[in-house]
Parts: sequence; structure tokens; C-alpha cells
Amino acid sequence: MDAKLLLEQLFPAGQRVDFDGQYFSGTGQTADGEVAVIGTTDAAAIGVELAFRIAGQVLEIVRSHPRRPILLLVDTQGQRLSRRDELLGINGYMAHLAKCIEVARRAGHRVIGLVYSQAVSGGFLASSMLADTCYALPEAEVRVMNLPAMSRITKIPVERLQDLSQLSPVFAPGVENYLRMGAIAELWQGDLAACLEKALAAAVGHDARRDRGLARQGRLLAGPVAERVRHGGA
Amino acid sequence: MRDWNTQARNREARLARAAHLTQGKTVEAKDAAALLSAVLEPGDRVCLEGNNQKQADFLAKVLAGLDPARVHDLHMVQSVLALPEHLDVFDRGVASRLDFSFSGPQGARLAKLVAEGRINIGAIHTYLELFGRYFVDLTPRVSLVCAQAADRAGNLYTGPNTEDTPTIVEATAFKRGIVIAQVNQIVDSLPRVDIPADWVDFVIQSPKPHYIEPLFTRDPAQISEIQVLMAMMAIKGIYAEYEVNRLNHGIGFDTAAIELLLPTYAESLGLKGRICRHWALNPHPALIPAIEAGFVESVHSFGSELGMEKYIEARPDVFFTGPDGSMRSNRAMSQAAGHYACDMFIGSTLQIDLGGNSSTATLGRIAGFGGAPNMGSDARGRRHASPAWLKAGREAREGRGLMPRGQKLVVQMVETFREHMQPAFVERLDAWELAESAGMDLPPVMIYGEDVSHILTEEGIANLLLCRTDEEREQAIRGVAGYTPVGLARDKRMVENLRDRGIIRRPEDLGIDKSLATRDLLAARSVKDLVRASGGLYDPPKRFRNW
Amino acid sequence: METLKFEYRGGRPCNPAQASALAGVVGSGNLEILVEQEPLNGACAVEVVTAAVGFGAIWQAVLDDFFARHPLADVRISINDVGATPAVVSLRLDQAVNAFLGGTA
Amino acid sequence: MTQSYYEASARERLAAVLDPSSFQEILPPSARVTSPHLRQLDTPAAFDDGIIVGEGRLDGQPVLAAAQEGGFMGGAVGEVHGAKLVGLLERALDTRPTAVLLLVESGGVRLHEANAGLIAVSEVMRAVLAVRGAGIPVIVLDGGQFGCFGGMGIVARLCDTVIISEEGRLGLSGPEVIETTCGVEEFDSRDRALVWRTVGGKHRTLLGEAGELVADATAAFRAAAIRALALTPDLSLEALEREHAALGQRIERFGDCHDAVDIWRALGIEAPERLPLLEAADFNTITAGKRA
Repeated sequence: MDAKLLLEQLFPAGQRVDFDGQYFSGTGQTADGEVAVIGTTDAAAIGVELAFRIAGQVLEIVRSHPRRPILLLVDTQGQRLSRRDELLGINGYMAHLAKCIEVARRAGHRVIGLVYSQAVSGGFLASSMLADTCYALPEAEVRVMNLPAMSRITKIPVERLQDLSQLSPVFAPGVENYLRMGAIAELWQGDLAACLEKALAAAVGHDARRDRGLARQGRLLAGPVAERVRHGGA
Repeated sequence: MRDWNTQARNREARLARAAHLTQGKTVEAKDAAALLSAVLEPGDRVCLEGNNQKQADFLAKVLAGLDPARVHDLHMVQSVLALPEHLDVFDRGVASRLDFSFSGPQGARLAKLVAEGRINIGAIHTYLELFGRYFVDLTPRVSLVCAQAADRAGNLYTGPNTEDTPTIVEATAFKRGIVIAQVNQIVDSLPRVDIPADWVDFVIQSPKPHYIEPLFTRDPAQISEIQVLMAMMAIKGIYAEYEVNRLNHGIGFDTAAIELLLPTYAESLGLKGRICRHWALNPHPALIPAIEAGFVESVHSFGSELGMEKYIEARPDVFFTGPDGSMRSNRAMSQAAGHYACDMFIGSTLQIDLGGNSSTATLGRIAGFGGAPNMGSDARGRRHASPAWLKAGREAREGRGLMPRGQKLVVQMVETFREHMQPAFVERLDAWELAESAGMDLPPVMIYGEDVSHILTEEGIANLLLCRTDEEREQAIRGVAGYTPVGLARDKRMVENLRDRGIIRRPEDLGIDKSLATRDLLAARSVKDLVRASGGLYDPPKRFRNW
Repeated sequence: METLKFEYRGGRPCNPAQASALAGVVGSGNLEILVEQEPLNGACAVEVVTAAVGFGAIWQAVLDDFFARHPLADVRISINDVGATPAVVSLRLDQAVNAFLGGTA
Repeated sequence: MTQSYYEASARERLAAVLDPSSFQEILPPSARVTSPHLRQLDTPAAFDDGIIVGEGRLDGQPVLAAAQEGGFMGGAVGEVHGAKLVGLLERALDTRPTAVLLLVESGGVRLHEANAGLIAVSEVMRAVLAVRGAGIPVIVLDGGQFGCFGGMGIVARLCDTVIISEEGRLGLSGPEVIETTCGVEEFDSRDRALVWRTVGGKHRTLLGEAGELVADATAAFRAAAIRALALTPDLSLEALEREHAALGQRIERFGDCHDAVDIWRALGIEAPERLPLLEAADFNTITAGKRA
């Protein structure tokens, strides 16, 4: 979905969002008050500048608007692939963004992620995946890598990967797979404003993704193994 | 009356055709194609300098780009086919016949062109054979050689990679052929003269410095524990027992492991000063720790190795260097030394059969063996004696009532399985099939079984000198062939017999504790360690660095 | 991938320094070997999971020789292999058993 | 000869970095907690799924530690591998050790179980931040053969410090990935000097991405880890604002630099091209006070 159309549907009561290239930020009006919005469009490749800018906006919200909820609308093809980004330490910028989101959470901001278009590996990791809860639109694409590229690297025939992807959510692209594995809490359909308000009202707790993955039978080992390590004898 | 001077007059005609392109001996790079078109005639025998390391890459490109309507049916005589252009000349119809020694990375394409009838191969020689024939019946009419620099008069400085240049130029210039050199730069005065100006007709400054391949650098990080074990066996079971002091090492991780064990394991056995003092060897970076430890007294080289320049310059007692400090290598001289002056060759191979014949030839590739057959063969003409040579000769002749004579140690060192579980021991070499499919006169054997003195694997050492019958020899080979089909088919009782007689020796028979065979024994475990050992003088190529 | 099972009898009970020991890494040309004490009615049970298919006879020969060197009873040996050569397999087997019996990891 | 950290296995690293014989593994190989996904794709599994987690002591202090084994699938994170790391970090919330040590060596997410791996990495990220939020420092050691890339490259920078050797690498996209996607002109991954100049330990240290450069020796890593035990996590808004300012300055000062050497020169280091040749101690002396 187009970002502007999405914003209209999310905030029928009004929103003030500024677009600057592939980056946008602003506020939207809900029944419970203002929500801060930060996002990217056009499957942005997230390089050092963009990560830095999103992080700066998060910090600004924490500084100036205590407890205002933050909605992350990051449309990304992943991290920008370039030698310059690596030279400047892009992983440090991604980590910085993640830390800023954590600081917001710890300061009492609700942080909600919504995948409305594309979410790919590094760009997804450092943004929406760090939200308290991440949602998606049904038409969204979520992946680490497409199957042909995966086949080239793992040297497993692409036909075999395609066959197995029918049986297992564990490696193939697809928002449904991420839903089953618990990383996406719910798909938002119909009245998006209502979905948002419901999400804002939901209780905040610990990282519930592996519990959901287990309950939805998409990720059977993550929870039990982590529990065994947490509580087991050395 | 017969004209005894046709070659000289033909030469004058060629030079006259090119006169308008030169100023003195210098030709502009942009005129290189015109120069070659002017001096070459269809059917000429041409040597395009292709070495192990330095390549006349600019001239190769120009030659391959000539109009085949004007220049065709050249007969290429060159030691190494290293560059794609070396085959492009055939692909484009500029050349049609080939005599060479080694094709390395071009082996598969060469096989294809031969199969298509685009190349007519005269023979695959050893380096010494080919060089020899330059002076007998394969003398180049035109040679395209490569040097580091030239002065205005046309004297050449080859830099550390002299390699084939003197041999090629000598054969060409003194039979009234034409010598064209590409150089990286033209200077007022050279650091030293490797080729005198009056042997050189044209000099072209190439747009880019010539390409050099770092062929002899082995990263110690990739040496396995098994290779360490085999190196321990080589040192204790062969080097020490025969007191091997003059030797050549084949290229590879097996021999690099031996080089890196000299300052540690060999030193602990008290072998410093008793083995490995004189070498015919490219300047292997892996030899640095042994040099620094005082094992090595001299090294003469076929060619140099990238990154070793400053180190070599700082160790003139060890290496052959000019007054300018840089190495003077020479492939022909070093090959002669490796054949006649060395007591041992040790190297690896891909396949060994039950006769001890070994080959690196594989189907679909025509690669040749370069210098290995010269190194890895007994020098039947040798007369001078040494303890190693005499002992090997004694072992081979004992109890047979033969005229006393020495023998070279030729050691094949292989793991029983290569990667992907390819067995190194086979009933029949792939070389047979290759010979049939490519219409060769003989299967391409790198080292003939009759020249092999020892086979060394992780399972043990088979001393073939001590075998008295073909059956013993076969079982000795099976007895070190591990779990390959050849090894599993051994006669266990006979193998134990051979072991009792010392023909087969296991690590434990040599007093080697296998659990000590770890990478900790290596005097350098990384390229960085080699740099450290050199006191910062070794400057490895970029691809070998992790800093 | 292929799973191979072998069982050896006639070994001697051992007195391991630790209940289990591991040698090697599951990487190209390498393997990991886990040696564990387990009541198996005096047997030494070996299970090999290998990425290289079709080398059962060679595994048999390598393990026969191993058992001749180390006749162990009531021991389970579990192997994950990525195409290690017999030389590497034998080396890791010896390392694993030495750690198991001698107690150094 | 000193023991090389780069060459050591994950198990050997743990044994050498922690107090002798102090390490107690949780879910050891005999527990056989392996990846079912690999088997499904006909790929051999490892009994520990390429990561060793447990408790030990460092300089007498109780610590939790994890070590990734690069030899197994490049240390890549799969479902089990990631869950063991998450569980260990959460264990720290219960047992409150002096610190958590992460001996990282990873190419990032394991493609054979890519979705599970990606989610696991984000759970590790959340867990690292939770541990630090509880006042327990998380210390990264990076000196293995495969470096630390992908999601683990982000994880490393969420921690209190990264102790790195010259051989260590830290980044997001590996040079091979960039070369494959963008071409050899963008990043020649075979030019190893360029690779290490860009993502290697020395440049990371000068940029401030790593806290300390050590020699490639297990003892050096151990000594630096002991020093790092004194760190106190700070996830305050002020700390993040300071970091933000520093990262902004980095783009401003070095955003136009083409090569690491340009950055080092801009940092005021004389003859920066010699830095790659220096041993760790000399490097630290020469670059003291000249880090971004």
C-alpha cells in the first residue's frame, strides 16, 4: 500500500506527516491522543544516514513528547549494500537505532511496528522487529532472501526449497511464515484505525514472539530451548 | 653458388619493414600491432614469453589481435600458457602449431581447441627439453619477451623474475631472429643489465606493468594436522636418514609444511646444519623461518615470488642477487641444477598407480608438467657423489651384484585421499584415457615409477629402493595407500613382512608420536607470522593478508 | 546424507575420565565425534551421519582399525561428518577417545 | 608459542579465556539439541548447533558465556543456536552474574532456517538490551576466522564493548555479499588488505566501534575481558544522545572518505598507511588519543 494512503486509513481523524525523499515522520491523531509516526517508503535501502535520521527522530520524541506512542512504518529492502556504509560502521548505526527504540520503550513509549510493504533482513531487524509488537498488512512481503539467491548460496536446488517451503515456514519468504513463527503478532485488515487503537490498548509485556511461535506451531524449538538454557542446570 | 646468409638477409628485410616505426630501438605502444605485422611472416616460429610468473601480457594481447589474413599459421614455442591470450592466438587463427611445457589454468581450454583441430601440438616438453630444442630445431624466428625496464640503448633489466628471458633471447638473437621486448619503463640508466642491448631489436613501453602471478605463496593457515604429521615423517624418515642437503621442493602445502617444520621439529632432532642447506627453489615465503633459523645456506631460483623482493635483497648470502640487490633468477640454470645438482626432489601429485607412476593429468585438460619431470627423475648422467646419493644407490643395488652407482631420491608425498574423497592411489592412471582421447603418443606421466624412491602418505613411508620384485613394490605401495580401494586390496601378511624389513615404515616405527602432530609445530601459522619472521621485510600480496 | 550404524563386541570395559567427550567440528572436510559412556551390554555402538554418500565400506574399514586400537565396551560413538578423509576421521577418533579416557578436552 | 584466538575452536577459546576448568556447559553436545531444519535440507547438524553456552568464572567473578563456532556453517544463527543465546542472556536476569561474555563468530542468519534465524537474532537483540538494562555488562570478543557480520554485527554493537583483534572483523554485509550484489568495482572481496582495512579490528577500533584492540592471543582476550568486567551499562537517554552526536559527527567528518586510510589521516595519524603492519601494542601506542 502507498504510504500516504496508509496514513489516511490509519488516522482518519487527521495526521501531519512530512515526507522527505524516502523518509517521513510526523504525528497522527487517534481517539487516545497523538501517535508519533516514523517511516520509510519505496523499499528504502537503509544506509548510515537513514538509520541515523530515524534514530534521531526517536530520541527527539523521547526528549520532547514523553510517553507518546511511536508507530514505525518502515518499508525496506534491507540494509544498503555498499563499501562506504561498511567503512563507516553501518552495523553501529543499526545498533544505535535499536538502542534508541529500547530507550523509548524504557521511558514508557509504546512502540508498534507495522510492515505495510516490504521488510527485509537488516533493515527489518533494526527497526520494526525491535518494536514491542510488530504487525503487518496481508500484502506485505517479509523475507531474508529470495529462494533463487538462497539456492545459489546453500547449493540446495531451488525446486527442493520450493517444495519444502510448502511444508515449513522456517526459511521461505512470506508474511504468513512470520505470522506462524510469532514475529508478526497479527495481520491488520479492514479498519486499520481500529487495528491501531486496539494495538495501542494492548498490554505491554515481555518479548512474546517465541510463545506465539509455539502456540501457532511455527517455531517449536525456540521457546523450549531458551527455557531450558534459562532454567536448566549447568 | 649456395647462399649461406639467407637468415641474415631475411632479418634485414623484416627490420626494414619496421624501420618507419622506430626511433632507435624504441617503438610506441600504439604502434605495437604495426610492428608485429611488419616483422612477422606467416608460418614463423614465435616465442611469446610466458613464464610461471611474469607474462609478456601486452605483446600477447597485441599478437592475438593481429589480422589473421596477414599473419597466420605461426608456430608458438613457449614454456607456459598462462594467459587467455596465449590461446586466443589460436582461436583467432593467428597461430596453428604449438610446442610448450605447461598450461596450468588454460589446460581445459587447450584440450578443447586441440579436440576441435584448432591447435596442432608438436609436443609437451619439460622446460629443459623445450629450452634445448630452442637451440636445435625449434629456434624462434621472432621472440616477444618481457622485462622490468630498458635503457635508451635497449639494454634490459629483468628484475627479480628473469626466468626464461636469457634462454629465449640467446636462442633467437644468435640465429638472426628478432627480439622484441615489452618493458614497464624506459630509463636513463638501469640497476643492472640482464640482457645486452645488441641482442635486442625493439623495445616497447607497455601501457601497464606486466602481470606477475604469486604462484609459490602458500598460506600456513591452510596447512592441516595431517600435513604436519607427513612433514614430520619426511624429516625424520627421509631427510635425516639420508642427510639430504641439496634439494628441490615441489609446490604445495605438503612441502610448505616441511619448510615450516625445519626450525621447530627438525631443530629439535638436532638436524640444523645436517640437512637442507642448499636449494634449487623459488623463494617460497614459507622458507623464511628456516632461513632465519640458520638452516639454509643457499637458494638458487627459477623465478622470484611477489612480495619477497626486500627480504631477498636483505639476505644476499642466501640468494643469487645482482649488485643492485635484486634477485637474478634463471629457469634454465635452476632446472639444470634441480636435475643434476640436487640429491632429492619431493613433491605432490594427483594420482599414483601400482607401478609408482604418478600424474597430475586429468581428463578434459592438457596441462603438461613444467619442470617436475626434470626434478623428479634420476639424473642418469650424474657422476659426482654425495652421502644421500650414495645411500640411495646402495639401497637400490644391494645384493644384486651391480656396478656401484648413486641414485637421486625422488619422493612422492600425498594424502591417500584428496578433497571430495578422491583417492590418490589408483589401479590405472587417468593419463591412459587422456592419451587415447587426445591422440598422444604416450600417456602423460609426470614422474615414472622407476625414478620414484619413496612414497610418503599419512599411513607411512614406502621405500621402493629396497623392493626387489614387482610384487614387493606393488604391496609396498598398497601398504601406504590407506583406505583407498588400492590400499584395502593389500595382502596384509606381506605388508607386515615389508614393515619388518623396513620397506614400509609407520609413524610409530619412526618413533613419531602422532598426537604431537599439531599446527603448533609450525614455525609460522599465518602469513602474518611469515612477515614477523622476516622482520617486516616480506610484503605479501593483498590477497594473502588479513590485516 | 547417509546414516551408517556399526556395532563392535568383545571390547574391554573402560574407566573414562569424563562421561562424554567431543572432538572436531562439523565443517567441510571435518567431522565431530561424541564419545559417551552408556550401558550397551558390552557393545561399542557407532552411528555416523555423513554428507558424503556411498563410503560405507571405507567407514567400516576405518572403524574396524579404530576398534582394534581401542577395544571399548559400553561406549556410544556418534559422528556428524562433512566429508572428512579417513586420515582425519582416524585422527579425530583418537583425539576423542584420548579426551574421553584421559580427561583432557 | 602463544595460543592463537583466531585458530582456536569455540570450545578452546572458552577454556582459555575463562578461569581454568571453571566452565560448565548448559545443553552440552550429549544433550543433542540439534537443528531439525538442517536435516530436512540434507545438511549435517552439529550436536551443539554451533554454539556453546554456560557458566564460568573470569578472574574469580561469576560470568555467563557463549561462544559461536565459525567452523560450523560460519557460526550462522538458526532457531536452536539463537534460542540457546537468548536463554543464556535471560538466565543472566535470574542469576545476575558479573557479566555476560559473547565470543562471537558468525556470518549472521543461517539461510537454511532464515526466518527462524532472523527472528532469533532480534530476540537476542532484545535480550541483550534487557540484560544491560538490568545493570549487567555484556562483553563481546571478536577475533575468529569468520568475523562477525549480519545480525550478529548489530548484536555486537548493542553490547557494552567489543574486544577485537586485528584479525577480527565486524560489519553488517560481508564483502562477498556486496561484491556479488554490486560488482567487484564496489568492493573487491579478494583484496584482503582492503577488506581488513574496511571491516578489520584496527579500523573498528579507530572508529570507536570496538573498545579495545588486542593481539591475536587467547591470553590477550582474557586480560581485556577481565578489564571490561568493570564496565557499567548505561542505556540512558543522555548516553544515547551522546552516541547520536558522535555518530552524526562520524558522517560529517568521514562521510566523503573513500578509504579507511583517508579516515585515519583525518584522525591526525601520521603515515596512516603503515597502520596495518603494526602489532597491536604499537598500534595502540601510536593511535592513543586519536580515535574518533
